[in-house]
Amino acid sequence: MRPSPKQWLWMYQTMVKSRIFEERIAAAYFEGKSPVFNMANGPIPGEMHLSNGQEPCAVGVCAHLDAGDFVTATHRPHHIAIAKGVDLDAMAAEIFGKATGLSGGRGGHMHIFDAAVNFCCSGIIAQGMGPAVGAATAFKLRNERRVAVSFIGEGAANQGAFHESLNLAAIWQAPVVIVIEDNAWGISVAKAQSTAVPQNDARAAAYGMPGHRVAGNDPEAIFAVAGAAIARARAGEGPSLIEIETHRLAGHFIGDAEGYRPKGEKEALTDPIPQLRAKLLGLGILDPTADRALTDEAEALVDRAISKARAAAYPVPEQAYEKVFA
Amino acid sequence: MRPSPKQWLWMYQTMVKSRIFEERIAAAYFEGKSPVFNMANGPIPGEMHLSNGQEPCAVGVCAHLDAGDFVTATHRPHHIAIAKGVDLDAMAAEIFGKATGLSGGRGGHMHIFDAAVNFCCSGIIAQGMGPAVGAATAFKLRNERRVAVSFIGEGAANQGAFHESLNLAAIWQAPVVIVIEDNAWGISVAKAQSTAVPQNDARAAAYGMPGHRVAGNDPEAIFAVAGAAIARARAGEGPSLIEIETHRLAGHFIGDAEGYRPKGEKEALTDPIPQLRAKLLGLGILDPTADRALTDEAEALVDRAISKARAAAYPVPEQAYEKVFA
Amino acid sequence: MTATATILPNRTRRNLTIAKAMAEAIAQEMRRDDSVLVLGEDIAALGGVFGNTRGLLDEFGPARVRDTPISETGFIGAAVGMAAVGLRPVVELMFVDFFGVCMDAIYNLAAKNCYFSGGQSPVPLVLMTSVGGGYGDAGQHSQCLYGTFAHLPGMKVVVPSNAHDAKGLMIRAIRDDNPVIFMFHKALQGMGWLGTVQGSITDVPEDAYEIPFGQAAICRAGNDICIVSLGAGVHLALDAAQSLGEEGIAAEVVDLRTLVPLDRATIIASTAKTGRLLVVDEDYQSFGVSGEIIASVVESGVALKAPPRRIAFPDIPIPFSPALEHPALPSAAKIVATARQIVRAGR
Amino acid sequence: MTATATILPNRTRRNLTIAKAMAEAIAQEMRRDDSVLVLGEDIAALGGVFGNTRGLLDEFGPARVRDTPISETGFIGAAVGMAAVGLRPVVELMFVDFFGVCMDAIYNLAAKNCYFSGGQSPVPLVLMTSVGGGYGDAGQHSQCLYGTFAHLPGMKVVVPSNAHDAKGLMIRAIRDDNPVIFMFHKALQGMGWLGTVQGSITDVPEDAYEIPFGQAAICRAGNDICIVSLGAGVHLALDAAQSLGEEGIAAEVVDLRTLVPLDRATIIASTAKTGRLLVVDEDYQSFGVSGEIIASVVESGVALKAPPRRIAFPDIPIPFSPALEHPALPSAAKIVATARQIVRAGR
Ligand SMILES: Cc1ncc(C[n+]2csc(CCOP(=O)(O)OP(=O)(O)O)c2C)c(N)n1
Ligand SMILES: Cc1ncc(C[n+]2csc(CCOP(=O)(O)OP(=O)(O)O)c2C)c(N)n1
Ligand SMILES: [Mg+2]
Ligand SMILES: [Mg+2]
Repeated sequence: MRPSPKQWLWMYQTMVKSRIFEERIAAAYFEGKSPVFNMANGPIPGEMHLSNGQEPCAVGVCAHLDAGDFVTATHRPHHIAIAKGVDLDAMAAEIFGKATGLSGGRGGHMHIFDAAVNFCCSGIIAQGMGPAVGAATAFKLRNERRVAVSFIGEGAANQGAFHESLNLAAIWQAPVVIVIEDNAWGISVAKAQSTAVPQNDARAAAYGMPGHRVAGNDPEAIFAVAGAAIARARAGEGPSLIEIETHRLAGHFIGDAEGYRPKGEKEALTDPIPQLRAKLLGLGILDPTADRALTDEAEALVDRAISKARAAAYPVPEQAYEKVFA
Repeated sequence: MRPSPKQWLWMYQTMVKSRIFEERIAAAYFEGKSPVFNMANGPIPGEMHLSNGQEPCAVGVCAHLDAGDFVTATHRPHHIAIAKGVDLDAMAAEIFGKATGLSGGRGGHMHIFDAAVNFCCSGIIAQGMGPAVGAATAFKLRNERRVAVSFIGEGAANQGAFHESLNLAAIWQAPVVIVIEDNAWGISVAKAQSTAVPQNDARAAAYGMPGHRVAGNDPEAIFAVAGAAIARARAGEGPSLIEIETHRLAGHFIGDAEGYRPKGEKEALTDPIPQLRAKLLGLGILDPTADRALTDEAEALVDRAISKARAAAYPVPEQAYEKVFA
Repeated sequence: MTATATILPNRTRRNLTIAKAMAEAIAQEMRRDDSVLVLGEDIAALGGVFGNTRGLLDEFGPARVRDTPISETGFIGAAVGMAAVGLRPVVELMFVDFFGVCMDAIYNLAAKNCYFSGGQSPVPLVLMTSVGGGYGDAGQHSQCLYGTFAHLPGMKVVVPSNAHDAKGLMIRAIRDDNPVIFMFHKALQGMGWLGTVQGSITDVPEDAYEIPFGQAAICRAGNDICIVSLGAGVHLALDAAQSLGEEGIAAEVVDLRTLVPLDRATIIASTAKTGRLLVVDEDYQSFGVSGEIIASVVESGVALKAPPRRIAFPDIPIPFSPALEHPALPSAAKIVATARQIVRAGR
Repeated sequence: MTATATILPNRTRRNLTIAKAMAEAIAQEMRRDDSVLVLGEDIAALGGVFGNTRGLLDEFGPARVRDTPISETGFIGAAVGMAAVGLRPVVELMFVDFFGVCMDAIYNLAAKNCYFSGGQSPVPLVLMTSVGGGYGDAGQHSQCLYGTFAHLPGMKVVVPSNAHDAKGLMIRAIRDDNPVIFMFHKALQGMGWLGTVQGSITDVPEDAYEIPFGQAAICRAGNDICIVSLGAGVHLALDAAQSLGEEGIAAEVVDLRTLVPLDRATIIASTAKTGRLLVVDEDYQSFGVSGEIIASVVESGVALKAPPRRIAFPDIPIPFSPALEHPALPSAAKIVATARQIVRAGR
């Protein structure tokens, strides 16, 4: 399975859009945080986990999904949210804590929910896995052809929920795909230090399900492997586990000095966006003019989202008490 | 590795002792519970999980352990406790809720602790796995040749703690052996219904550790496989996972009518004690006189324990407030 | 005598246990609404260790009545995902004591997704779980943990004391668009093997009916002291009130029925009327239900004739031996003695 | 101004943050006692997300300062096993909010093994965990959950408000043969990137010293109202007391320092002296710390001039937006306003 030109362009533009979005978020995040970096200050407080470098995982998988499919993401959700089609304006507003945000400012960057496209995420490691299995089981129960995908980091593969959810997915033969974004680090702990096997696809056998490893942070390979697993799930043939090698180009969160990272390691990482651009230019799927246009369009959408978010009103304090219950 | 005649006799007698112990416990358990079976009544209230049929697991493993080795058992602990050398008198007294019990009556049947022989157990599925890994890690840290063994049921192999503990054991290369007593049932749920793989030894690969399956509830095979795994751990070569096929001859707990169990299944199970007796008689390791003597001795020990327990005083109410903290 | 007495309908009585009332409520809702399903350990063929799902497998089949592996985090998490896409799972956590292996899925996921999503993703989920000791099951199978759940926002907490309420509260819980923790007390469940407090077996109407959340029941009226309790404690309080009545002390007994929402108005009114308050709680004493009720009353400023008191489980793990456990539990005798002291102190 | 003022030694001051004081306490105990070791996520090379294990890896090496996988149930369970065979693990749960994935290992294992074993197997284990919000980290990274831990028996619960206490309480915790939950508030930690309440940075003696558990500190004396708080709330209370003082109201500020054991005697004495009580708690309001303190005081029967009050976090998940979060948090302004009302009401 290879992306069609249209899919290629969507994948590329979505990666660009995600990157620009995060650049804008990062810039806004630093506002009010100098000379002293204090997370509490500025228009975007709290932790901020960027996904630069990991965009291939999001687009390679989400290229096979539509709004009805259910996705759970992690504390590092932007690239996936954007690829899943989450409303960009409302997401930006949420990250800025505004009343117009997806959740009226209640959730913020680690709690992006867009029910219209069945997207959610969580700040707790591996928490989304159970819900993905459950949503998939519901689809199966109702004979719908929808699937669920749960994105997690490689660090999450050592959390108990990983085991319980995969076992459940397997015995229920739920149409769910678990995608591990292996960026080699869980905060400051290297994968080899935390994980008893070099590759987590090996763990699929513990649940009698197919496991795949995709090397090279390569959108094309991700597209192919994810496409097959999702098609399999959609056809009622059961769950799969995919581990994707990817890169954390920024630190764990903004402000992470990454002193724990071996010298040179980070510098050796390649940025997947220029890489894909070169590839598509080479394949003739993209030309510089189209690239400019796609990029400009992405930039315009992001800039609109950010400026609307900035301009929007904050919620009033009383709204904190709403939506605790439905 | 095969048991020496002495080991064979120890294994056989320990199985017999455990069986007689549980027969006495079961008899006492029913006292005061008729005509109406009410768990709250009689000299032994609460749930009572018997291990008849599972004795081979306990003796085949514990034959390789001494008092310094650390064992964690489950809600079904008697056979393992006895094989590990837990003080029988104090254990009986604990089960009867007496002041002379191992824990002064605070723990009861699901909380048998004997620090003198490094034995403990728990009513929470898979809870003992982390402690076993930790104790083993401590031994390694201090360059002691002690090992830890965690017994669990096959149902526990789907609990998150299973995954986390095995991964930890592997990355820390802890001298620990995980022993799964696969009696095919977790209360009323059959293994095939709850577990995505037919055999849990397959899951060892998810932690890069050796996995073994022992069929037939066979003390000799258990002895061999456990012996090798324990020797390996003791030699500093790391953890292993063993799944043993065994049989739950009684229900999940006393009072379980087992209506969920397929007809004939239970009747087809063989009792490992007569089986082993026949084998040892055949091998000439045992003769009827020795058998009588061994059995009588076991019976005498059990009867002493039970009568001492019955005769002992209950704790006074104030003692409930002691030992919350050290 | 109990809450039901006030609403006894004009028809032949039909006495049910709480277990049967719960199973009936679930079955009725499953018939009415295809999206209701049941998950948990041993809830299918066995019908639930505590009987509250008996008969459901036969009627609704294994797709809607699902035995799970011993994977509480997995299946409660899955239930939240089911709820997110339109199902209404009723999930069993066999003993509340096991909450520790799956609390994240309960308090940080089920209870918060509605808020985190700004109301986009409500979580209609019932988590039913057994509570309580007194039958020698020791410290990992006898806790109540009412306060543990009531303290954390985003979930409703229900504790029925009798079959009538259990049915109406269960139906209300299933229809509620929010996570509801339905805590049923083993001593009231009507499983012979656990013994059963007779007062929990009550007349239960056949039809489906709801009991609203946040409305405590006044099970017995009285002017001398307000005794507030929940679950099994209600029956101890009623027994005590009976004895107290014989010595001329008229106790009012309030059955909270739900902890979240908490019907502070009824508690305060009853305390205001009587001028005296005694809370009976089988959960651990400190930092829990009993403290909250006392604080809620005194911060309201009602005039008290004597300091409020509480009888709760002491701050110790629950011991196995009946010789240790029974004296530590609340009892009618303790309630009588304490109520008497309060009434004497506040004359 | 703070607790330390009362014990300022006769030597040059050495101001430390709580993070540094904790790391120093752990290092001193590790030097003294080979059996002490540290486990947790990101506590080795990174020195702890909140800085409280900084320097330990370099001095003690990876065998005694162990980064763990994201397996809280596994490594807390492992720590209990280590403790059972003679080690004294200091374990970090990075944010208290994560307790849900590992509470069984904490409350049903670490906290109960001593009891279940009849004292044969004590569990000398420190679980240090960050608490508190106010910096926009939303509902799964900002909770306090003081009440959640204090409610369940078998563990001691420590909440320091300043570096001096943090060091002495940590040394005491490591030497204690029981599980101690050491809850450090992010706003007091002294990590620049979280901001730092200046009052938490205090003079800290070089030598190892213990602060006993169960002894609240009177940080400021006063005769008009007793304000009880803990952790970051103490500094709000001190600021409020300052303002109240300027308008002629003398507030006494009590810093609980430990919740389990709880120094009820000091709270009751201070309330008896002032006749008025205000509890300030950043944990959820209902069924938690604030209710317990109020109940403990009123059941003691002390005479109050006005109903006790509390300022706590409302019963809602912690919202992300500062526009929602800040107004919901306790503040000095709220304390001043409420204290003023109490004093006026109870004249
Ligand atoms: C249960 C739980 N434990 C710990 C954390 C703290 N934490 C947040 S992100 C993170 C590392 C996650 O690593 P990984 O899964 O590889 O994802 P990545 O950050 O690399 O995308 C940790 C430990 C958490 N959020 N939840
Ligand atoms: C965390 C947890 N979940 C559920 C239970 C209830 N429970 C007790 S025993 C049991 C079945 C255990 O099955 P298995 O592990 O196979 O052990 P067996 O009883 O067969 O020896 C269950 C579900 C429990 N004690 N702890
Ligand atoms: Mg990672
Ligand atoms: Mg089993």
